[in-house]
Amino acid sequence: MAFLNDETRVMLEDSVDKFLGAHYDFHQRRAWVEQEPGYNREHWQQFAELGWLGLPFAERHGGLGGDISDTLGLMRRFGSALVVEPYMSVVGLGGQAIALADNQDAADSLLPELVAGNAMPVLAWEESISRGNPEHLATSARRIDGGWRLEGEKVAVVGGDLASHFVVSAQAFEDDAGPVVELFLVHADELQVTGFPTMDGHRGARLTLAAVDVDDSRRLTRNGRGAEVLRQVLEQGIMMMAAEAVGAMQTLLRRTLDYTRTRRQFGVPIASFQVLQHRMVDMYIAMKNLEHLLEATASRWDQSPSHARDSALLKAQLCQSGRYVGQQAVQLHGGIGMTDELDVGHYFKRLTALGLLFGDESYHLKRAWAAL
Amino acid sequence: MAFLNDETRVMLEDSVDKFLGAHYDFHQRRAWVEQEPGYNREHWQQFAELGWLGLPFAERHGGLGGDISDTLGLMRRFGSALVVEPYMSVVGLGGQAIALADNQDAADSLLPELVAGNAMPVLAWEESISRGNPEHLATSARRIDGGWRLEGEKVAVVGGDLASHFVVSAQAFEDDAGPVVELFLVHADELQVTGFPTMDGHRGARLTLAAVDVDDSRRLTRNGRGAEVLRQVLEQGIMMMAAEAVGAMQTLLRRTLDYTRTRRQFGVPIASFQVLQHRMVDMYIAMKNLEHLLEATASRWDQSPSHARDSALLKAQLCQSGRYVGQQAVQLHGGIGMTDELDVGHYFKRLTALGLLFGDESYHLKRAWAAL
Amino acid sequence: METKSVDLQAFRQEVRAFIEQEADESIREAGRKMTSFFPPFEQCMRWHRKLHARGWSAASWPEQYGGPGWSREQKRIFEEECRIAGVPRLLPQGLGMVGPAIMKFGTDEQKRRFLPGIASGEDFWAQGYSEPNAGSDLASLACRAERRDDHYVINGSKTWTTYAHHANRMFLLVRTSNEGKPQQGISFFLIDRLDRPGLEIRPIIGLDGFPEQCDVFFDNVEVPLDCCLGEENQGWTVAKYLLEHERGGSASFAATFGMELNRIRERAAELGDGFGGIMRDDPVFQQRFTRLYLEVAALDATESRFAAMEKGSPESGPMSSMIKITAMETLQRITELAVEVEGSPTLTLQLAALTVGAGVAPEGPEQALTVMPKYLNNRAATIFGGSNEIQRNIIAKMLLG
Amino acid sequence: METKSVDLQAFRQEVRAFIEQEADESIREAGRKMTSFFPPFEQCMRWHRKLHARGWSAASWPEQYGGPGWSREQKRIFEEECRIAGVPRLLPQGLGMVGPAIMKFGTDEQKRRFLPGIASGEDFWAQGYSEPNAGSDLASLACRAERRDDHYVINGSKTWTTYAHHANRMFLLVRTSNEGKPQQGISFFLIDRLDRPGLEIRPIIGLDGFPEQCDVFFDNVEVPLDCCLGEENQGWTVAKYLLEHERGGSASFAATFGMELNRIRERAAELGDGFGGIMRDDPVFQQRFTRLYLEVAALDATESRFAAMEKGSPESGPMSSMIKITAMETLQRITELAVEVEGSPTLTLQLAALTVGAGVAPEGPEQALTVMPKYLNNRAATIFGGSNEIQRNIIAKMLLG
Repeated sequence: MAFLNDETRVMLEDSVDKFLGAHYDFHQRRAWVEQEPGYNREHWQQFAELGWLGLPFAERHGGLGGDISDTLGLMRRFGSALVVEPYMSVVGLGGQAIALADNQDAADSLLPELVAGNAMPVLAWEESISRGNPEHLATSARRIDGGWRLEGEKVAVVGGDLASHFVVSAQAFEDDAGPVVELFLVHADELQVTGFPTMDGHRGARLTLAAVDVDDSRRLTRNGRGAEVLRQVLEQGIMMMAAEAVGAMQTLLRRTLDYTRTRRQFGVPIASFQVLQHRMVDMYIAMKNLEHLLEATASRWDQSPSHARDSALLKAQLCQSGRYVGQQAVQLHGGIGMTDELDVGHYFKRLTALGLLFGDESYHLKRAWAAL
Repeated sequence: MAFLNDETRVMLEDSVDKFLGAHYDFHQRRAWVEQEPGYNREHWQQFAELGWLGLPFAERHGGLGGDISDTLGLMRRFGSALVVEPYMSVVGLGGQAIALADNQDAADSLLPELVAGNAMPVLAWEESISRGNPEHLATSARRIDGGWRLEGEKVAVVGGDLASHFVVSAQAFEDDAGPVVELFLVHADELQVTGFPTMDGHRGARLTLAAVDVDDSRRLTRNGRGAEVLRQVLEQGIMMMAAEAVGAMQTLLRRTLDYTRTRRQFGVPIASFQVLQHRMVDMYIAMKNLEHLLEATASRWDQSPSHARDSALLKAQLCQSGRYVGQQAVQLHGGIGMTDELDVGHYFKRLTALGLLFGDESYHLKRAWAAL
Repeated sequence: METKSVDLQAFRQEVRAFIEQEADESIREAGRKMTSFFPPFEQCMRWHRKLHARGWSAASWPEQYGGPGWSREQKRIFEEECRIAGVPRLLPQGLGMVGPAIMKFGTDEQKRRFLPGIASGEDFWAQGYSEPNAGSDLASLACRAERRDDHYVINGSKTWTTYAHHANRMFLLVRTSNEGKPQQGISFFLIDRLDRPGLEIRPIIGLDGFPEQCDVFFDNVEVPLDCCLGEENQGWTVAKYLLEHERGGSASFAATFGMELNRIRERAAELGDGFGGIMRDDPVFQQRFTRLYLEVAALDATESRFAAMEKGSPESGPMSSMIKITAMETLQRITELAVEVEGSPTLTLQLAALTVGAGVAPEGPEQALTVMPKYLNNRAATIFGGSNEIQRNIIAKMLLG
Repeated sequence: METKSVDLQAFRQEVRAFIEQEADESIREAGRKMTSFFPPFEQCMRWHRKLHARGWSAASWPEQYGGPGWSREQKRIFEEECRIAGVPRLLPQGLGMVGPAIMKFGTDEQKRRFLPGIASGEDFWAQGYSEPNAGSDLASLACRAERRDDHYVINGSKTWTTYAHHANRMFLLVRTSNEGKPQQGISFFLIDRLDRPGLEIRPIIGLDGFPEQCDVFFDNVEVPLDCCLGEENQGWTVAKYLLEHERGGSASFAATFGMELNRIRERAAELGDGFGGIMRDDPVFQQRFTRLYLEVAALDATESRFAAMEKGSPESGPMSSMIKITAMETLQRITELAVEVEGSPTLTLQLAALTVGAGVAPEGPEQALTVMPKYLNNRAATIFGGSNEIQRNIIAKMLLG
């Protein structure tokens, strides 16, 4: 992988800070969220122009060839500004799945389109039985003449409402050896998409695949490598979520510090109450724990791309830290923290969603134990 | 069961308060603990004279016929004063096991001796594999001519160092139907007792039963009723422990409140720090939770003597409350709380021991789930 | 003894039959779709009026004001049957708060004017305590009323007034004097009409996307002098009485939480654990569930103790604070577990499906519908009604003297 | 690169061989029987002197004062091998605390007199900071020294001075002036002999039944004027430097805790769960264990970040407080889990079996021997060295400015 040179990296970070500072007002965000398509389409084009959509992809696909830490830097800033554009869904999950899979033709045709802001492939792996485990799925792919027939249902497809394509995981029955997990590429108009807004201002969908037939060119992985690709993509996804969470927590902590310094009760700023001070210290510690663990995980990811334990621990920490910081930010803001009008509640809800997506704390602690 | 009339009850409570107030100095206690037999033998005689040793037993055995709430009132006061005499071991466990078992002759001969302060029967049920579960044991009782041969090892026998008799649980092989749990009476000189002091100032023992032969008159239960008797005795024992813990926590909380009001740091009493105030509030809540749950459990015990769930929950609450109150009392006392010289550390250690005895929190939560 | 127990059995049957017959589908739907302390308004008030028609709306009121004259046992049975049937709890602002305050401090005229409408459900009272700059700190109230001839003029604002946008009446605390201690210049007002000029109500959208609380603004709002409950400047006494009445409450949190836990356990038996097994069989779930069950058992024991305690005894204040602390924290942990048990389907925002009577089917499992809004809304449980930090301060004061 | 990695391999072999040969059974026994931050004294100092004979005692000291001149990697390898072999950690008072302070603030004469004895292990220094009425609040120190002619006269007392009953030297903070801010009148003294008239040391028995801390009393104790490290009344500067040096430390808590966790997991594979199974297979145990494992992983990440951070940068103070908070609380939870895993055998009091060299076999399993004393002693982890409450105050100050 070609890493960004220092100059490009600084330019990138600069462009992100500038863009978000100039364009990402919380009150405008509420308007984008409430209208179709649930985000600002102009932003997406600007993301493309600024090169962000190509950040992790190879140069031959029009990308910048950045490494994971570049992506994490971006996600942290997105978390800070509560960015609602489906960057993780499209670039981090859908795009990465295609990039890591075995189908070069598909990658060559779709990734440049993604990078240009035209195609929005989204990963559809979760099912009502999976609860975080990508290898526990019921969607099936059965051989038909010259292709595959997909049947099943996918839930909680983040960004699914906006997708142009889906990368769908399925139990593929190829020979007598029993099914293996493979990935398939499906166009959004080939299956039934039930879209809905989610509580964190994003969009999601349920997909129904009732005898969706695709030809062999849509098969993205071979020899059961779908499971491995999913694992890698989700592990990267968890790092991206953690980075976003760190950014959100930084903002939340800052908001809480500012609010408690201004808000007065019993004649003094409430920041003068030791109990609240220590609460904010524990928020700080929770945030730092995730930040440091993410840093350590990302540095080891560079060295070896398989780290089931690290990523499971990271997600568990994300659940713990996100919950604590989110809940306490609301608590310390009091009533005003419970309103839709203040951004604090929206950060809290986003952290809640990040905790629930891709398996909860208990699931990941089990996964980590198994990998100790 | 004949309950105490109100007058007797008031007299009893009065006598306990008076005795402990007059005789139970913490520094003297340290001397008793460090010398043989590890408690004050004169106290034991006074306990007998004051009727305390007979409190729960029938009048025909020389007892007062008190009910569980009388015993709990006594135990609470014992907990408050950190009483080290083996009341729970002898009266609550050993004596109760004999009283609830099926062997009238044994009860008629031994209980009056216990009540008089002469005999000290102690219950030996725990084994290295049992971890709280009285039905998970390896000690065996096999039929020999006219009696039984006992083999096995008992550990953590509380008060075992001081016992005159042991009530020993064993897997009895009577017929072909497979073993059932029964209780047997063994004299202290019939088996090997390895006594030791425990970290809470009490005494314990490990018992080795290498082919201990007893005749049929020593069999205390029949038809596998040993398990049921054990259950009842341990459930009562858990209530007694909870009462003792409530008493200990009351004292600890009082000590902590007093200390923080006097101790100054940064020019003010440390009780003025809100973080410590809330910590003490949480100690209070933890104590009250146990106190209230004990009250509710005891009131239902009167109505029905089988309540596996209630007692499991009570023990789990004891573990939680005792740990929190004990740890925080030490923390809030700072360095001085870490010393042998101050009573605070001894209350903490006693609460630690009460938490560990008869199965820990995780065990009892499992037991409670199974009985929900 | 015999006769009495037969009576109670019969009473229970009577209650059950009444609920069976009178609680129609939309009332039950409102019960199912409760996502905060406060049930959906319209259906709840309709149920209130139905109960009133049967003489049962004001269960704990004295008979002279329209109470049914039930024994404690009967009240318990009535509550139990309502809980089991899942009908909405009646709103407490009138029946549990201002009503008892009027009984205790009101003039005969005030009692005559206001109590019947509360009992019948014709009126709904909003509670105006909090202000933008006085949350848990009532002593620093700024909303003020000045006497002018034969009326008061109110200026200022109130916030977190539940369902004010549905209310036709309002009780509130206003500053009527700046002399003496801050608490001494407060009066307790009863406002008989909310369509008075200068009075504006603006709903606040909550974390779940629905309005429940409101801001209320007073711009030279005129109210008659007889709107004062108790003496002028003595509103603190009324408020304190009412707070104690509210905090301890007669409602059993433990019983309600127990039902929530049952529901979670039932769902755990239906959902997988992600590894091919059933969640109910997962020992980690079991341990966490049982911990919460224990919390509820301890709360239940504390509530029993509190119920048996004399109101106004030295321990009853701290004990009611303890109940507020432990109940609200337990509630939050229960809602948290419920979210984790249902998992990612709870992320779907379902404003339409949550609206009673809209006839919109939920996306995903029906049982997951209310789980996330409950989690979000109940973050307020440790904030409103005196935050848990304030409750701990109260107990600390008692402990440290 | 090649050469260097070969060197490190060879270095590791060299360290391992040295430990293998020189760490005799009683030194290893002392390592096994550590029940607090401080290993058994005699064996630890003997190991210190053996290391010194090889030139390895002062691993992080500059070569000019007797350091071995190791790279960071070498130090890490050395520590790792020591940890794996289970030899006692060297006592920090000299090597990690007063030694570096002398290097930074000492006169040439002080360096010449004191540093060699610290490096060699000939001297042991006690630390006199805390006082009966000044625990975490050093500014209110009362132990005072007055200048009289050519010496100071010290009066007052110190407490929680670890191993003072074994020490021949002592560094302490004394008040030398009452002017200015309370912190300004404090001086940092080096006492070269503890057999001075008027100086009395009384061991304090701890919760585990052993003496580790001491009270030290000064009754007109005379010390020479040149005992002052740094300038008179500027002791706070020295103390602050030293505190930061101490708190962040170079020791990796995470690595040590990881070994403790491994030990617990091994034991869980040997012990039953009370229901016929093995504790290691109990998902409740696994979840709890993994939670702690995660805490240690996060601590490890924080320690790495801290190690790479410039000392004295604005975040390094709060970060060292964060490490103290999280490490000590994690340590306490680990000791708590260890107790529960071993269960009731940990209740046995085993003073004799815990005494290194006494040759007394433990009652019950060997692995359970140190578990309870560790739990008890480590209650102090959140008290001494600036309680966790104080550490949180420090971070709060940074956050709130």
